[in-house]
Amino acid sequence: MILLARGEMPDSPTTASPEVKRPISVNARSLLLLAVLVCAIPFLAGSYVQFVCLLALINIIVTTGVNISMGYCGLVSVGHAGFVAIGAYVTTLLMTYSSLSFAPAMLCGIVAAGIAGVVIGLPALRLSPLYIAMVTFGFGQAVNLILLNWIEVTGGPNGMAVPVPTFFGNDLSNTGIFLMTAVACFGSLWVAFNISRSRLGRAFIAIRESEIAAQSMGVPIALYKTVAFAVSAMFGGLAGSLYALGSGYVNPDAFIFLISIMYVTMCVAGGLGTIAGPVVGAIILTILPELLRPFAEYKEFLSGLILLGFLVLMPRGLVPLLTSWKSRLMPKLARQPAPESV
Amino acid sequence: MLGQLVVSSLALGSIYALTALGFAIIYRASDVVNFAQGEMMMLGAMAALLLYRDLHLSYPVAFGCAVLISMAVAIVVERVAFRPLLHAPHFTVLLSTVAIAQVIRSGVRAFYGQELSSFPPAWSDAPIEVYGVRFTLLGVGIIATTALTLIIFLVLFARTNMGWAMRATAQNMRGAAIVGVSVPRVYSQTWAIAGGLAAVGGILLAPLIIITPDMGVIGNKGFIAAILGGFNSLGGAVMGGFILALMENLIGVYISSAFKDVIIFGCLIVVLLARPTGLWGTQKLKRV
Amino acid sequence: MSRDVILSVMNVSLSFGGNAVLSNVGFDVDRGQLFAIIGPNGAGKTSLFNVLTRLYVAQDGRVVFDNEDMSLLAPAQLAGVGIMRTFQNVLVLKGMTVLDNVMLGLHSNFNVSNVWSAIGLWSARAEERAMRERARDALDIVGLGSMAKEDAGAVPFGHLRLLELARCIAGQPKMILLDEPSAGMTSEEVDRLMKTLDIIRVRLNPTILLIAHTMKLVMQVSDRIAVLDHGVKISEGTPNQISEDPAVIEAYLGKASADAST
Amino acid sequence: MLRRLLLTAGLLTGLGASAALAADPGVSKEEIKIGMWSPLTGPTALLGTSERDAVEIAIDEVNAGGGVNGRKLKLIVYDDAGSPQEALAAVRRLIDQDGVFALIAGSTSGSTLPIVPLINRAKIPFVASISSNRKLLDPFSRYIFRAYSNEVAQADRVIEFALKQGVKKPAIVYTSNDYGIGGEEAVTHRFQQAKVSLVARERYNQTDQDFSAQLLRIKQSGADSLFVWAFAAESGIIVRQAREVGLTMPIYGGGGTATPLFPKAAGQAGIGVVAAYVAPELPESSFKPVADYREKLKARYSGNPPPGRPSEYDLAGYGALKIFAEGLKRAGSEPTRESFIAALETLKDFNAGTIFPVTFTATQHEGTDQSAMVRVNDANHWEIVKR
Repeated sequence: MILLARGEMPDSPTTASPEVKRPISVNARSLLLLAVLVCAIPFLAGSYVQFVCLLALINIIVTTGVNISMGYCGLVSVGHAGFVAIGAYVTTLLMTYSSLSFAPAMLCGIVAAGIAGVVIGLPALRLSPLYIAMVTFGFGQAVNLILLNWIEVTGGPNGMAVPVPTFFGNDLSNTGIFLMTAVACFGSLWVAFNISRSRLGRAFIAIRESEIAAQSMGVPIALYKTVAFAVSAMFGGLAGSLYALGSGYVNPDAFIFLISIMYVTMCVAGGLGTIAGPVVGAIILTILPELLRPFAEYKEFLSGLILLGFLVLMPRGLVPLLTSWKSRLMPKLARQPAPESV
Repeated sequence: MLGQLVVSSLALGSIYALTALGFAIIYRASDVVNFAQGEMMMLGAMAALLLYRDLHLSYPVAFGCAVLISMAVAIVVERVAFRPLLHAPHFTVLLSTVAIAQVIRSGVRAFYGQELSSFPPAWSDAPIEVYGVRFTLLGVGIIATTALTLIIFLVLFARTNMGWAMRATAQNMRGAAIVGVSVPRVYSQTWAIAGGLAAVGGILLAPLIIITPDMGVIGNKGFIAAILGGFNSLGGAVMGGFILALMENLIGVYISSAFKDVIIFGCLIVVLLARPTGLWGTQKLKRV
Repeated sequence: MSRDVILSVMNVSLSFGGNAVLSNVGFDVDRGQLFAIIGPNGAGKTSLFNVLTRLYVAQDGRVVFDNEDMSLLAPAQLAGVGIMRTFQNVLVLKGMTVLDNVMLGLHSNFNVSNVWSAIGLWSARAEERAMRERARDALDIVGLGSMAKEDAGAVPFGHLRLLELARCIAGQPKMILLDEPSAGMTSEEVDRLMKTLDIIRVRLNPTILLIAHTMKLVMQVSDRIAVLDHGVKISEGTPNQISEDPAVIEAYLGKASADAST
Repeated sequence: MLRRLLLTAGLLTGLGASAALAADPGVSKEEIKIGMWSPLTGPTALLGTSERDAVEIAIDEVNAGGGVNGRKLKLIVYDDAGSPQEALAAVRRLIDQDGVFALIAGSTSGSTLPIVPLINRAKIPFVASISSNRKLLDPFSRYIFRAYSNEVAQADRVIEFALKQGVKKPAIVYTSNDYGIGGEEAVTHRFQQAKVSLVARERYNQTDQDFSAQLLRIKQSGADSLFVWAFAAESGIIVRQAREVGLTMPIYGGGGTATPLFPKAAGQAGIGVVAAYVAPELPESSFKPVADYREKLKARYSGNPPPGRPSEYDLAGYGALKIFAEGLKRAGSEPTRESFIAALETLKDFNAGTIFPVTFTATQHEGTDQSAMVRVNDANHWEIVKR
């Protein structure tokens, strides 16, 4: 498990929060404990809870990716399920039709999604944010239609079964897939955290806030927008390949527009532009439908209301709200000198 | 054959044009892409169905009332989903229209149930053949009504005081406010007109297809037409509607009907790369 | 005596759809010099800056910086060759802390690639820490050291220009372009700005191009001044020469007072 | 805030640890738990809600008659809204959390095929009654039984009829969904057996509203007959637009076309259209079991059932539960999943009333290959075409 250096792991800056936001002093110990606990889930929980947790981890990877392009760089992506689909299908196709084992197949899935991210990013370089939304919207639809109609290769609407991944000969059990997903999820968060604390993250935020200022500080706008798209697409590809392995079956219905909107809802509800925001959003909005399952008639209605409610009432999302409450509720504690930052 | 394709694309083209126009006027006035445009069409069609088929009102009366209902809903949507987010980043508003679309769709489905119903056509749909090209009175009726609607809109937009205020706000919100234009009122008028256009499109579309809570998906076509034609040019958006319908027919027949949407998306990307503002759109100069 | 010229602007002309904004403006600036550009509103000062920073492309004329033709550079490459600028309408980035704003100024000074910093390689984190120190020094120079952790949105208006200044000097640039840094400042703040500029010139010895309206500031800190009026350079010289030059007075105060002063 | 992650993760593990590990889950002294997942929301909600109502009505009937060997049947239903991701989560919850004994009905093929690996791994019996896709039992799975004929059987019946009527150059229009694709494969396969090849194959996407392009290509191909494999609503539009474009040849439809909505959607253009139909009797027929079901459905909705109901999915769901109950009865007083499967495989021409009699053997789990045919009469209503 990746050990964080001792010291504070403050959230990256939130979007335009007027009042002072103390970084939350979360030391590595509690993070380590969390990691161990997540990895214990497959041994404690039944296959249903394990599958829901797996979905949550996969959604965290996607929302962390969406957060990089949308939360930091301000590039709206309402077609992210397209990247997830590419990751899932490329991995499945390679594992089925070629002798590649799951690891290289996953890698190709991630790279393919990244390439798609760059291609979709191209028009975005010269267009206003609204056009980017349109391009990503069109991209999501196009990927779904291609998967639906390229029957000879993708099996069309019936989809494809994913061959069981083998790890040095013996089959990779559900637990193995779960642990791999957990490692991938923590790895993604680690990379996202590093990006947010590095010049890459600052350049992204600069592009979002004012392209002219960013450019005059030496940030090549076109290149960094493409990087933002590619990175968030690769996160999507990684999540897609893990979804393929985890669920054992892929078909186009799992990557429709509604799913892209759900990813965005998770980011907005959790808190765009923070590290923990998309995580909290992904967990809540993966578990909520499961808890609401018995009265499902209203699920679509409820998820629409949730997105609208957050957008209008809490645009900055849960995490920034809780951090500001926390700093207001416990002024003494929050003011104690945090150890020198990482 | 080609003649038949062109003629048969006119009816659907005019419906795409109405939707695209609805997108374009909201975008021009407030830089917002209204993803709930399709759902407003669906509401218009549902209201007309209720009035015309169930309450047996005459077609024009049902048509008018349904348009008014949709305009009212559009004003409410503007008030709930758009006004509070006036100063929020673009994508927040865009997402709120998506959320509203989802709420409307699932709300109507919960109320309306699973039933799929057909809308009795106002004009006969018996095919007529002239010089080897077949069309129906229904098609002619749709094109005529669309033309009438566009003319009314043009008069409203160009000649009246409200139209002037809308154009002023589109150019520069603060400038318009300074000279006394009540910008919030302009926004609700703009959304009301967009709602009205959507309703007209929805009601004209209804006899061609089956009315379900999910028929709002046609809004996506209007969206693509608006991008193709040029989002901030009203004439462009209307033209975009007809071009898209024609392209769908041509690609559908001569290339492949299954992949026609994918090919159209490809053309869209090429158009955006060549002219980032669509065929007739104009670039807003960004001042440093 | 041979002049160590770092920047030479040779008859630059710029016009927007017919109306001429700049017409063959030319001047040379020595290394380490504070060169002010003044003139009434609409004289084309900011447009000149935008040409120098490649935001506008001049119709003709050449600009050579550190004997390298500027027309080869894209706007984003200027920071790399050591040219930083501030903006008339202060482009400080909300959503980032004050310290992060300044570290953005150091963007081109990083040499560990983004890939390693994304993975969290030790060398990348060490460089991040070093850069953090340089940013803190820059903040201390402008006196905003205590606000490092604050969000840029919370910085009072008066200090925003100082923050932009800190952002420029953090990377020890060769040349800084200051676009009306004293606009909207009280006289104490102007004094503080002058002191800060002196410290910067002593510590970093950058070449500075300054656009300003505050005559007190211009006359005291500038080594040389050029005066623009309606896009034409009507005069250039030391602060004393400029203050007596009738052409300058006429441009500023109108015909009558120019005669009165001779 | 990361501490909050700690709490939510802890909650999850606690939830999971309670999964009971009984010998054969779902069977207790007084009840047997049955699991079902289907589209109760979304565009295909008509299928899901029809099946759920039918299965619940059948269960009430069985429980009223004393249940099966003294045990009441208890149904647990989850909505999958037509999404495979939801379906996977729902079925895992049924097997793992609710510990159901067996599964029934299922969802559309799109949300049923992904569940097959799960069913095989959990070794849990499943009596399917919505998905008509051939791949559900190809490759064969001893845990899955289908209560009515699959798409291949439906296609055969219609094509035999068309061949008898002298069809030489058929064309097909079909949706790019699991139903359409399956239909196209079955139709092409059956025609090849009869040495007849399709002159035009036109596929469309569910978001399409206008079919003039596809229909014009078919007109050009000189086809002498048109097969439509789409759900009722779209079939109606296609048939009407076909007449508009000047196609006057006979039109045949798959099982999805034969619902009350088609005649309304097609209008006059629909008259004479022949389609495959999965049940022996139409939902509005006076045949006793169907009429009884209609009354029970009216009672369930206190007088006015939802429009378009009962549909043939009602009949299929009712029949499937009757087959399920019969299998349980034959499995004796201490049913296990294995004994239940063996009992189902002893069913021979078992008549569940609303659907064709089913026969299962150890190697054949397709309940029947019989399928009826219906034609739109001059009064614009479906009527059964007698053999």
